[in-house]
Amino acid sequence: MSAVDLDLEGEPPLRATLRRMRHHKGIVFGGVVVVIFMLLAVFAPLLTPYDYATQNIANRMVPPVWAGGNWTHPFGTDHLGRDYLARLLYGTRISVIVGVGASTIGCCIGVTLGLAAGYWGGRVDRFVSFLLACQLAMPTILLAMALVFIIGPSTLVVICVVGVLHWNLFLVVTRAATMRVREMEFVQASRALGASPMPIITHDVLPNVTSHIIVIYTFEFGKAILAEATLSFLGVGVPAPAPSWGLMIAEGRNALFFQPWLVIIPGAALFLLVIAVNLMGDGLRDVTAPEARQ
Amino acid sequence: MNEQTNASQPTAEIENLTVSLPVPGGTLEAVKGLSLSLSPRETLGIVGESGSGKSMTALALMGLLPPGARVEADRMQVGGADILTMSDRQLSADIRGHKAAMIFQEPMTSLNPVYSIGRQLTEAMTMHGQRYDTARTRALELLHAVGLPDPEERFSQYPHQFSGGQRQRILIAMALMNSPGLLIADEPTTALDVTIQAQILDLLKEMREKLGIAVILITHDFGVLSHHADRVMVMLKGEVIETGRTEAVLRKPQHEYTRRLIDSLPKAHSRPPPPDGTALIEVEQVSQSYKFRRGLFSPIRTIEAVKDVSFTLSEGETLAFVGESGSGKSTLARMLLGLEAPKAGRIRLDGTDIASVPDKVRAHLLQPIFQDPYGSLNPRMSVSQIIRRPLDIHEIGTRAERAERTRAVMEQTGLSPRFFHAFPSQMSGGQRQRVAIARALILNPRIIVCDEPTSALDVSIQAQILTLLEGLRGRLNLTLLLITHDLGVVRQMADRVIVMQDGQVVEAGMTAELFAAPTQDYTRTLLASVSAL
Amino acid sequence: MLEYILRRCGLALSVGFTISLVAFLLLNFATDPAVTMAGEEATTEEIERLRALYGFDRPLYLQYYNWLVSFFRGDFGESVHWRLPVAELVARHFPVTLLLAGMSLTVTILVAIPLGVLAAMNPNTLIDRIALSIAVAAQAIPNFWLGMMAILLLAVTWPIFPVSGNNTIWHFILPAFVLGLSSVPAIMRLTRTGLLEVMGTDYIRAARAKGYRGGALLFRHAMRNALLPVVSVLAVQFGEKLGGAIVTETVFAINGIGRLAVQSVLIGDVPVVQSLLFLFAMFFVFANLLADLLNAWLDPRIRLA
Amino acid sequence: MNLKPFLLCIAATLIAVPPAVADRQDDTLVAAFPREISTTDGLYNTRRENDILGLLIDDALYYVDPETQEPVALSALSHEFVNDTTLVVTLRDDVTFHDGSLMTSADVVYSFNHILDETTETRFHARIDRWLDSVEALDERRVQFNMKYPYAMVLYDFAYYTKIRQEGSYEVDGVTVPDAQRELALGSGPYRVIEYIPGQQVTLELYEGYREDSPKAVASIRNITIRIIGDYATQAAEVMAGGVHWAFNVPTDIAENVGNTGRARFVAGPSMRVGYVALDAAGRSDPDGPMTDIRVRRALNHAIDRQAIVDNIVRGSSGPLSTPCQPIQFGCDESAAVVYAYDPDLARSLLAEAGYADGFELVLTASRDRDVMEALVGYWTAIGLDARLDYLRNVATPRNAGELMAFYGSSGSFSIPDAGAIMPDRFITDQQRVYTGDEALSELVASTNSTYDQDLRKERFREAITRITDQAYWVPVHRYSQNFLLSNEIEYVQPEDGMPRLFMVRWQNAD
Repeated sequence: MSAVDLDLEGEPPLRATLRRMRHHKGIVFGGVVVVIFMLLAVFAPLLTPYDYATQNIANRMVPPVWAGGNWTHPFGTDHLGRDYLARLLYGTRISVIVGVGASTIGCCIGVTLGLAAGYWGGRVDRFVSFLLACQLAMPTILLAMALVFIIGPSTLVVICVVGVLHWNLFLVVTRAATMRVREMEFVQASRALGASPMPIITHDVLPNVTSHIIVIYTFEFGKAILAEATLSFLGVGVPAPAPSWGLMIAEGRNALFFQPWLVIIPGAALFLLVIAVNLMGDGLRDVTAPEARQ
Repeated sequence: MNEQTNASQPTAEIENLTVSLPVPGGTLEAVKGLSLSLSPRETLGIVGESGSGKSMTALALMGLLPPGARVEADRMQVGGADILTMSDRQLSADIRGHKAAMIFQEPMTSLNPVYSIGRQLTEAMTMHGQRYDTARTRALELLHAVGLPDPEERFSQYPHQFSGGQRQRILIAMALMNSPGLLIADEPTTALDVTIQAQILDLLKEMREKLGIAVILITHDFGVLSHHADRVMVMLKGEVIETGRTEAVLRKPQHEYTRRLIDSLPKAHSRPPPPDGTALIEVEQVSQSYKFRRGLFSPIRTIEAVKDVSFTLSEGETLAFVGESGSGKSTLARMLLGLEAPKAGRIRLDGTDIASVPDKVRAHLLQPIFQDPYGSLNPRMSVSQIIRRPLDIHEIGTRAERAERTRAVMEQTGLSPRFFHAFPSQMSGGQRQRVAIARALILNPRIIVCDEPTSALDVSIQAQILTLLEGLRGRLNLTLLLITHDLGVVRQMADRVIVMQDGQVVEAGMTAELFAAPTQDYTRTLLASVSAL
Repeated sequence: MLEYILRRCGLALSVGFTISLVAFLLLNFATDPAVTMAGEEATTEEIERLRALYGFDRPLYLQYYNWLVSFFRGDFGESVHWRLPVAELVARHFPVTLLLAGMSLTVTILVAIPLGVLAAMNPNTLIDRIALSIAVAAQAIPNFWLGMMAILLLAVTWPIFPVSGNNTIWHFILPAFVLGLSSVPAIMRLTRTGLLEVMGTDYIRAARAKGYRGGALLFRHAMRNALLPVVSVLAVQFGEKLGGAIVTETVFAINGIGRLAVQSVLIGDVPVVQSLLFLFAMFFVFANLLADLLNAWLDPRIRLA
Repeated sequence: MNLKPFLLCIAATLIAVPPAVADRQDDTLVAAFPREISTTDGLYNTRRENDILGLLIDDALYYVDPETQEPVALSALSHEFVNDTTLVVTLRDDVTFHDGSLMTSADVVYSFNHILDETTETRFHARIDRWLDSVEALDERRVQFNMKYPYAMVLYDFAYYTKIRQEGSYEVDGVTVPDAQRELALGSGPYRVIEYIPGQQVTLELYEGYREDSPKAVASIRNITIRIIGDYATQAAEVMAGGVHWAFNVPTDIAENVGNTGRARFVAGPSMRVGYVALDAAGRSDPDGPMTDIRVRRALNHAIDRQAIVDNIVRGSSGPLSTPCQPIQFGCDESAAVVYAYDPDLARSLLAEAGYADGFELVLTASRDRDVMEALVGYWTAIGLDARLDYLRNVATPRNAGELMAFYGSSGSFSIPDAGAIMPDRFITDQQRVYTGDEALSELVASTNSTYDQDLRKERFREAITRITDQAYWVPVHRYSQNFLLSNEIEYVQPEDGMPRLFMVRWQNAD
């Protein structure tokens, strides 16, 4: 149908995007929750007098406040009498660090390969596509388990393994966007100007695929958090006594039917953080989509 | 099935139609107080630029407006049925495809790719309870009538197995399945190659006469209307500004805007032939072919995009390449711009083989202007950054000098300084094309390669851009290489023309001579298909 | 078409080959299979004996060659822990997982596609928002946690379903639901956007101009186009169910291939892990292959290209 | 898309598989085992799961009476010491294997020779080979055991460290195959194996040819299904939901909670099992490792509050441990042990004295009792160590390879009420699991079983206990509680020695 030609008062793309972000409920909600989690992670020592690893086995399985506990331990204590709130707060650090670390590694791998494949095409593209086919076929969880098991469990290993196994979306999206941008006439104009590939990639291509990368980064951030929790749950993730949420769920599993909060609290935290991150991702996609469409 | 309309009654009638659409921050009146009346066998042309409300009017008649649109009218009937009071179900059962049918701009995408054309044709009847055999007979009859070869054999084929022109024929046949009284054709030829355009318009005319239907022809191209419409209605921003017999409107436009529309159609120019300059570009027997795969796993095919093309471009002249899509003219441009290397033959730029001309030297010699003003500007950069970019890449001048030069070029191309920090998304199509021209000019190249410089723009804007180019050519003594499918543009701008088809040169000559006396059949078809005024 | 199939099979094979190499190298570099194999209470001599017996002292490429050759003969080696041929272990565990995967895919289809269609038919309404919320939530719920909550609520608090195991079909319902839900967001979104996109196409507008509307328009014109990509993604999701089964089977104590994988990793049963890595990958590759072929068959543009 | 065939398939499966619920109606007892049974042949696995299974399917020469905890004849009729090192055992004439064939002295000789042959890789080789020189058949019913030295535990060893197999059981085509009895061990006990699904379940059926005057003839339930359920939460859920009748070794927290619901009973039974952390005093993992320093080992002992662990985590019938054996065992004299009181300050100063004031990285490797492990790690962290838990499924491999600096172990002594059932296995250095590097101790411990003089044995045990605890080779942690979850449908009384005898389970109110 014929477009409605509105002479809207124009504004620069970045400002327009920011304005749209401010008005997007998902982004605002997700952003606020994520920021709160980040603050909790950073200021954990100020928010609770307890240490996440200090046990007090005389004071085990204290229920949280709403289940008949007391304010000394608002979220209760676990099977070793460790303050659950403290573990939850310090656990945020692990989730956020793993999320940032793993998705950054994945981003670097995927975007590099994607830019190369999309820009040069041909053999490079075929090679990268083959890599992608192999990566997609890899049973991620199994491979991650095997790798962590072989190398030995630690937070760093988990970050690296999860990162190294989660770059396919970055690659696919960057590659597709690069291919599209590459064929656009401003890139051809730059090539006709005699610009060499690197300046074209950094000046013309990258700025136009950044929004896609940011969207994927958000989603992968959430996925990495879940992957870490899953690995920790299976016993090949962050080692005890670190307060990984996945590990907390695994440790609370024995008490699932009787002290369900031990499982519900870290699960809910995980759920809330990931859903907030995903809402931001969805929102960012909505917000950046109009430009992508042009 | 549906009773024949009374001869005395108009086929379609609208009185005082207003369509409002919800837009962010309010509503937009897409059509304001429009009235029209259409008799059988009559063709009404509605002309206007994008956003003028012409398509909305058609969709309102079909009851196909986008959700949320509000329709108000004193009266609106098609074939005697009052559309205003009908429910969507009734509209479906009685109007759409029955009393009124519609064909659209894009024949390539208007057929469902996963169903055979036979099914798509017959279902227009079978969905309303007709027998399949009856529908099939009717469909074959119509396919014959619209001139599709071997309808019986091709009946069970899929849309992708037909060419664009053929698909538009199929769509016309489909529209006529239930013998509607009114056929609305929304830009039916815009997406087609020029030689096909004429055939489709003629087919519409033939069908109208044979079947006695009324036609509403919606277009942005006055040229299309001159031969095919009885009456013309000119729309601007939702309002009808002029209406009347076609000849009358064309000869004596009443409204300022109509006059501008008609004037903006390219005219033959009367430029003295340029003096014989030195040869800037020499192309000798250049060929180019591509190997490609449709999908990752389709077989490899070879396409010969350019075959044995030779020509010379002399300083100061304007040479136009004309041809339909796929004729190889854009590939030629890409090779000249150094975006790809020819498979065979030689290209010399200013006497040097192009392969040994360094990229940056070549850039000083020739610069491109592209078709799409949306795609040719980096949306993440401001206007000044875009225009300055060539200087940045070539590392010419200081920051201040670059800014100075940018402002100068902007002024030259008629861009207001207030755009200096604007982004492309904040500008109109014409303004963007000016930015693209400014960027091309900032290095002071001797040759500008214009690849379809106006085809993405509205007609009135086209004229402005062409005028700008003409002016710059004179002032800066530019050599232009013009690539276009628009013969009007050629006639206005070019000194010499090369006609291409399937990668080969069909005919070449001085513009005036070639237009006056084409020697090749293809050129003649091409010229004939252009609806001259 | 034939060339297409051959090419596709070729790619599948080369991917499989690469992955087998990765699986082999990874575990042979990282662990000493002889030590693992010798098991508890083994002496150094015994390890050496095993090393010679199984050829672990030969050059790596030769070992790989032998491994690959016997693999294609159906001899996947022998589990160190169970002292059983891996092929037998796989044969014993695979049907369970296949049933779980099949049922969970059914759950996905039954939930995601109707939800996606509903959302697409009512864009930006409450229905749409509810459907999208389900997708967003399902995407963020840790699968193992959902499984535990399901057991807590539906097997213990209200004992409707069995708690664990895989004895009867009823044992599979909760895990299938949990595993199936993980694919719902992708399929639902794809159905929704696919359908929305199709509903905005020229041919749908043309069909509307012909008089189509409502359900007839949806089912006779839009659905097939919209579901074409869904079919291939479903196949991919099916391929990924094996990976998902690792977690689900652990939570529900289902004795399938996923649980076998977890156990084998945790006890360092190298031959099993190696074979499973390869099998999982091949399963995925062939699910994909199947999806491509199915798509080619459903889409005349590819079928008749 | 055509989904019909797929849906039909699912529907067909739904109809084809009837929901089989094992319960009292089928006369099927479902028992849950936490760890998998990797073989039904008890010669090849020494886990408690296999002990329980072995008692069901195998009848050894002797049997430990649940009342008196003294060895009583089972397949044997009687025994007679010809001299200190020669023992003649007379067999019963009515013991049959599950295929109906009679057990003869040839079978017994074959079975013992199988264990004595190192290449057959049985788990009992080291223990039996230590004292048994050779076996010979005197006639159809009489077997003579020629011992290397006087051996006090001989009848207990007959009861638990041997299985009697039919002659030729391990020969397949003339070659000895250790795995020959793995899937369906041919035994002579009250139950026979009818199905074995690795990692999932073992199905047993009452053996009809079982003789009625056997002390194990109390078996009454027709079928026993042993389900492998890896985590206790699931076990608890199954017990509550009625899918499992009998579960053992359930952590007290869970068992107590289930008991409180009334949907099943929690019984804290006695146990012979003790838990300890063995330290790499010999420096096998690192010759200069911190564990080679006795002050460090003592510090680790002082750092933990055993009473708190017992009172808060293990609970049930458990208790703190200071000895390298279970104090109710013969010879396990608590007064001989050096007791390390909970004193973190002392622990810290001991560390400082040893030059580890800033701590060191301590990795505790374990495969069970995660809660207790984490508590230990917590205590050690509290005295300034960088303690970490490495929780593996398979500790044995790295342990035997000498790679660990500290690992958790436990021993149920086969429920034999004699310190001679645990200490030799844990302190004689020919065992790969021993990290003491103390040869003198090794010899001392070896001598505890080589006399029939019980007073002398007691004396030697005292000496060994003092030596072990003084050197702090171990961090003894606690005596176990053996927690059962019993469905309200069954009756089961756990014998005092802590060895679960599943054949003693009866239906509630059964005649």
